[in-house]
Amino acid sequence: MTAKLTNAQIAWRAAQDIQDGAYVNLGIGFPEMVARFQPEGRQAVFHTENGILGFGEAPAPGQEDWDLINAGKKAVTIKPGTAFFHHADSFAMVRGGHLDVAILGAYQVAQNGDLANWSTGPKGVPAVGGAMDLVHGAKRVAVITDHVTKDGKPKLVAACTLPLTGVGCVTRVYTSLAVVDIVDGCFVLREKLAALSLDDLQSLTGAPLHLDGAVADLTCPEV
Amino acid sequence: MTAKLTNAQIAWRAAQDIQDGAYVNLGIGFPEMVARFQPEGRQAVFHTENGILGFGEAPAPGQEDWDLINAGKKAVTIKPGTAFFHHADSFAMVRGGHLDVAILGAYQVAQNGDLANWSTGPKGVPAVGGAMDLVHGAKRVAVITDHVTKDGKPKLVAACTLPLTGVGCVTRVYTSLAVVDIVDGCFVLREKLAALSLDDLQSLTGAPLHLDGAVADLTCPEV
Amino acid sequence: MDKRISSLAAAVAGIEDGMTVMIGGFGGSGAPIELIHALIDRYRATGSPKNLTVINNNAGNGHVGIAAMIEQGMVAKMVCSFPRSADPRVFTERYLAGEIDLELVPQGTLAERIRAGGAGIPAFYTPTGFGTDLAKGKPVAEFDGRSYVQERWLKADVALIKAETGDHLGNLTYRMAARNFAPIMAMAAARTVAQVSRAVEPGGIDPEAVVTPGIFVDCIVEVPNPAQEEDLNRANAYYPEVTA
Amino acid sequence: MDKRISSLAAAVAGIEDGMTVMIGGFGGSGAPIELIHALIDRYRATGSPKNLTVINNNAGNGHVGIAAMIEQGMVAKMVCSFPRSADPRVFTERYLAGEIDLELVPQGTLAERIRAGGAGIPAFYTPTGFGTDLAKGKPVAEFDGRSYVQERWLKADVALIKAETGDHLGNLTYRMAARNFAPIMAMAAARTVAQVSRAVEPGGIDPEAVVTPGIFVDCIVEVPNPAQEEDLNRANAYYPEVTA
Repeated sequence: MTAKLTNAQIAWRAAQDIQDGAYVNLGIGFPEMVARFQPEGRQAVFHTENGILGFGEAPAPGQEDWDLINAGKKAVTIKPGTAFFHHADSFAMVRGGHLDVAILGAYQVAQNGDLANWSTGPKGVPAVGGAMDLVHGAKRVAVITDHVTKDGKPKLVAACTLPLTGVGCVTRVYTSLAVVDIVDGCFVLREKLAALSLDDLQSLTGAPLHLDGAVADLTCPEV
Repeated sequence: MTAKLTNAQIAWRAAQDIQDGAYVNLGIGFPEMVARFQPEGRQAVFHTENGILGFGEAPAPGQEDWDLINAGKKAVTIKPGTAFFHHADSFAMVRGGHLDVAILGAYQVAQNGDLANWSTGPKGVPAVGGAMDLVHGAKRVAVITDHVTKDGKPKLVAACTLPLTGVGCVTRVYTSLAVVDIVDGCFVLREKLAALSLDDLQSLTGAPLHLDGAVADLTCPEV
Repeated sequence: MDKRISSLAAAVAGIEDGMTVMIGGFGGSGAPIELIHALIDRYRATGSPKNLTVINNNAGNGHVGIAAMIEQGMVAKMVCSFPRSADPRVFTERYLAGEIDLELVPQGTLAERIRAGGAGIPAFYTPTGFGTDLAKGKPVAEFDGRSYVQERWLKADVALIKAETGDHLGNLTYRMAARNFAPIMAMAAARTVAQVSRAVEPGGIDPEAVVTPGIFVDCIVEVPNPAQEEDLNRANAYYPEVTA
Repeated sequence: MDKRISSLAAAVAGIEDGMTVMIGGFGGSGAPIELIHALIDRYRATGSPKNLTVINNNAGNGHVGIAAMIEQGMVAKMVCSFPRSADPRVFTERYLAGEIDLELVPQGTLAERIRAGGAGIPAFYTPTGFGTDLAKGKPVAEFDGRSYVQERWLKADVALIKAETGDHLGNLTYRMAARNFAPIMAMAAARTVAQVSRAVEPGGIDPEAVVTPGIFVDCIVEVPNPAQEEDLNRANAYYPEVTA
C-alpha cells in the first residue's frame, strides 16, 4: 500500500484551509497539532472551551501555570489580545455560530455528515466533553483522521454504527489518503495521494466516492 | 376622612421591612423614594435593571455622569463595592430569584396577588420596562400606593380590570391607609391608621379585608 | 488581523434597506450617537437604509440618535421595552399615526432573547409575562408546577454599539452603566460595529477585564470624546442641525 | 454586611446529606481544593455529608479534591461532561462497580443548564445532542426548520468555588482559566461559598472588573496560596494524607 500521510501531515493539510483571522477550535489530542502548521502570514485565533480566546503555544517545560490550560488540560500561554470568560459565554461562542471552524477527530464519519467520535460503545466510562456542542456550532466542522482504523476498516462509512456525536454536521474530512467533502449526502473526493488509484482508495472507503471535477493530488511537505 | 399618609410616609413604612444586607430593586418613580428611609444601622444593596448593583445616592446637581444612571434614567453614584454588568446578567439576578425584595407602584392589586401597573388601557404608547420580570423574580414583591385612585376608587380590588403585569405575584401592599398582606387569595389586614375604622377602610377597599390576629396601628413619623 | 475602520461612514456602509439593527444603549447611556448619525448622513445622501427594524430598550428621546432616525423616516419597526422618554414625541406621533410598528417586549425578556440569539438558543421559557397581554399567542408550558411562556431568540443583521476601550482584535470594555445591552447585542448580530472612545493595541486590555471578547466584534471605529445623548437633549439639539 | 467567614470548617458547615453540590473547576484549574478537603474532614469526623450529588465538569483526578470525596464514599452521583482524567481510577472503579451514578451531559449543555438555573429559565432548546444517545427521552422541537433538544435548568443547594479576589460584599474576580464554571455555579446555587486567595475591603475591586457580583455569593473564606490540584497530583498526593 502507498505510504500514507503522517498525523502531522494530515494536520498540516487541514491547517492550509484556515484563513487569516479565523476563530478556530481544535479538538483535544491529535487536532491540537493543527495549530503548529499555520501558513506564513496567517494567524488564527484559537478558542478553548474552558474560557480562553487567543491563547498562545505551550510554555517551556517547568513554566506551566495550571490556571492557564486548554480543554485537553495542557498548559498554554497568553498573548496580546487574549481574553478570559466563563463557560456559558464560551459555549455561547460555540453554539451561537461564532467559530469559523472546528477541527475534530473521528471514529467514523458517514456520507451524510454524521460524526461518531465520542464513544466506542457501552463499555467503560462514557465521556463526551464539548464535542457535541462544537459539531452544531462552528460554521465549518472538519475532521482529521486516518483513512482506516488500525485493523484496516473504513472510517468513512455509509452510516455510522458507533454512537453519534452529531447528525449531518461534518463538511470536510482530511484523511491520511485523501481530502473528501460531504455534499448533499455524498462523499465527494477533492484530493488523493497521487500514487493511490481511485479504485484502491474506494476499496478503503465504506461508501461511494463521488467526483465533482478534477481530483487534485494530495501533497504535503515533510513536517 | 382621616388624614392619610403622604407618599414619603408610605415609602418610610415600606423601608422598615427591608433587612440589613437585603438586595432590593425599587421601581422607577415613587418607589425610588424608599431608599431615603433605610433604618439606622441597616444598609440594603440596591439593584437597577440597567446593570448596577450597590449604587449610591443621586449626585449633587451638576455632578451627574450620564453613563451612571438608574432604570428611571436618573443619575446615581458609585460606592465601595459597586458592580457593573450587562442586561442579561442583570435580569438573571431578577428572574433567577436573587433579589430579596422588589417594591413597585400599582394601578390595581387584586386579592389573589395579581398586579396591574404598566398600562391603563389601549390608548397611547404602551411601555412595560422591567416590571413584568421583577414581579416574577424577586423573593418578595411589595407594592406601595395610595389606597384609592385620584377619583376615590379602590386600588385594592377583587380582580384587576386593567392589563396585568403579573399573576399572583404581590404579597404585601403598603398604602396611604393600611398595610395589607395577600395570603391564599385574600387581603389580610395587618396595620391601619388608628383613627380609621375598619368599616371605613373596608368601604375604600374593593374586596374583603380579612383579619388574622390583631391589627396594629399604622404609625409613621413626619418625613 | 486588524478590525479598525478609519471612518464612521465606512463602519455603517454595510447596513441595507429592510435590515434588523440592534442599537446599544439604555436611554442615552451607551447610545452610539456618532454611528447612528453617520447612518442618518448616509440615508440623507442616498435614500438608504430605510425600512429598518431597530431593536433598542427605548424608542428615542428628543431629536438626536434613534429619535432622529425615526424622524427621518428610516425606521419601520421598533422592538423595545420602554418607548417612552423625557421627550418621546417623535416616536409617539408616528406610532399613533400608524406609521411605525412596535413590538413591546418586557425588558428582561428582551435581554434574554438577544442573549439567546447570540448563544444559539432558539427558544426558552420564562415566567415573565405569563397571563398578561404580552404573552398572548405564545406557547406556554408548566415546569415543576409553575407556568412559563416560550420566547424566541432575537438576532440582527447588524449591531451598533458604543464601548470605552477596544483593541485591534475587537476586545471591548465599557464605561459604567453604558455597558447595558451592548455585550449581548454584539453576540446576536451577524455583524457588530463598535465605536470606541479609545482604540488600543492588542495587550492594551487586561485579559481578565475584557467584557466582550473580539470574536463577537467585526469592526471598531475610534470616536474620542463621544457625545452623550442626555447632554444633547438638554441642549435641545437636533440631528441634522436645524439651520435658521 | 460582611460575608467573610473565618474558617473553612464553618464555610462548609451547611452542607447536608443528600444535597446537590456544584463544585467549580475544569480539571484542576479553579478546583476549590481547600473547601473540598474541609468537607472531607467533616465527613470523616461526623459521617456527614454523604449521598451527595456533585456537579462538576469532570469526576476527579488522582486522590485529592473530588476524587478524594468519591474515594471516601461521600458521592452518590456525578453530573459531568468528561469523567476522565490523567488518573481517573477512583471514579472509574466505583462507576464500573455500580456504586456511583453518572449523568453525562455535553459540556456546553452543562454550562447552559447551570446558567439557566441561575437565570430563572426552567428550560431551553439547544441543537447539541440532537439525534444522539444523550438526547434520548428528551422533548425535541423544530424551529425555523432545524431540530433542537429541550434541556432543563440545573440548580444546586450549595456551590463551592474558588476565586482570586473577593470583597466583603462577595464581589469576585478569578484567575485566568480558573474562572470556567465558577461564575455560573455561583448563580445557580441556593448558597454559594467562595474561597478567595485574597480578601479585600469593598472598593478593592474595580466595579468594571467584577466578574461575579456579590448578589450571587453568600460567603467568602480567605485561603492564601491555595493548592493547585495538578501540582498535588504530580506529587502523588492523597487526601487525607497516607501515613506510613
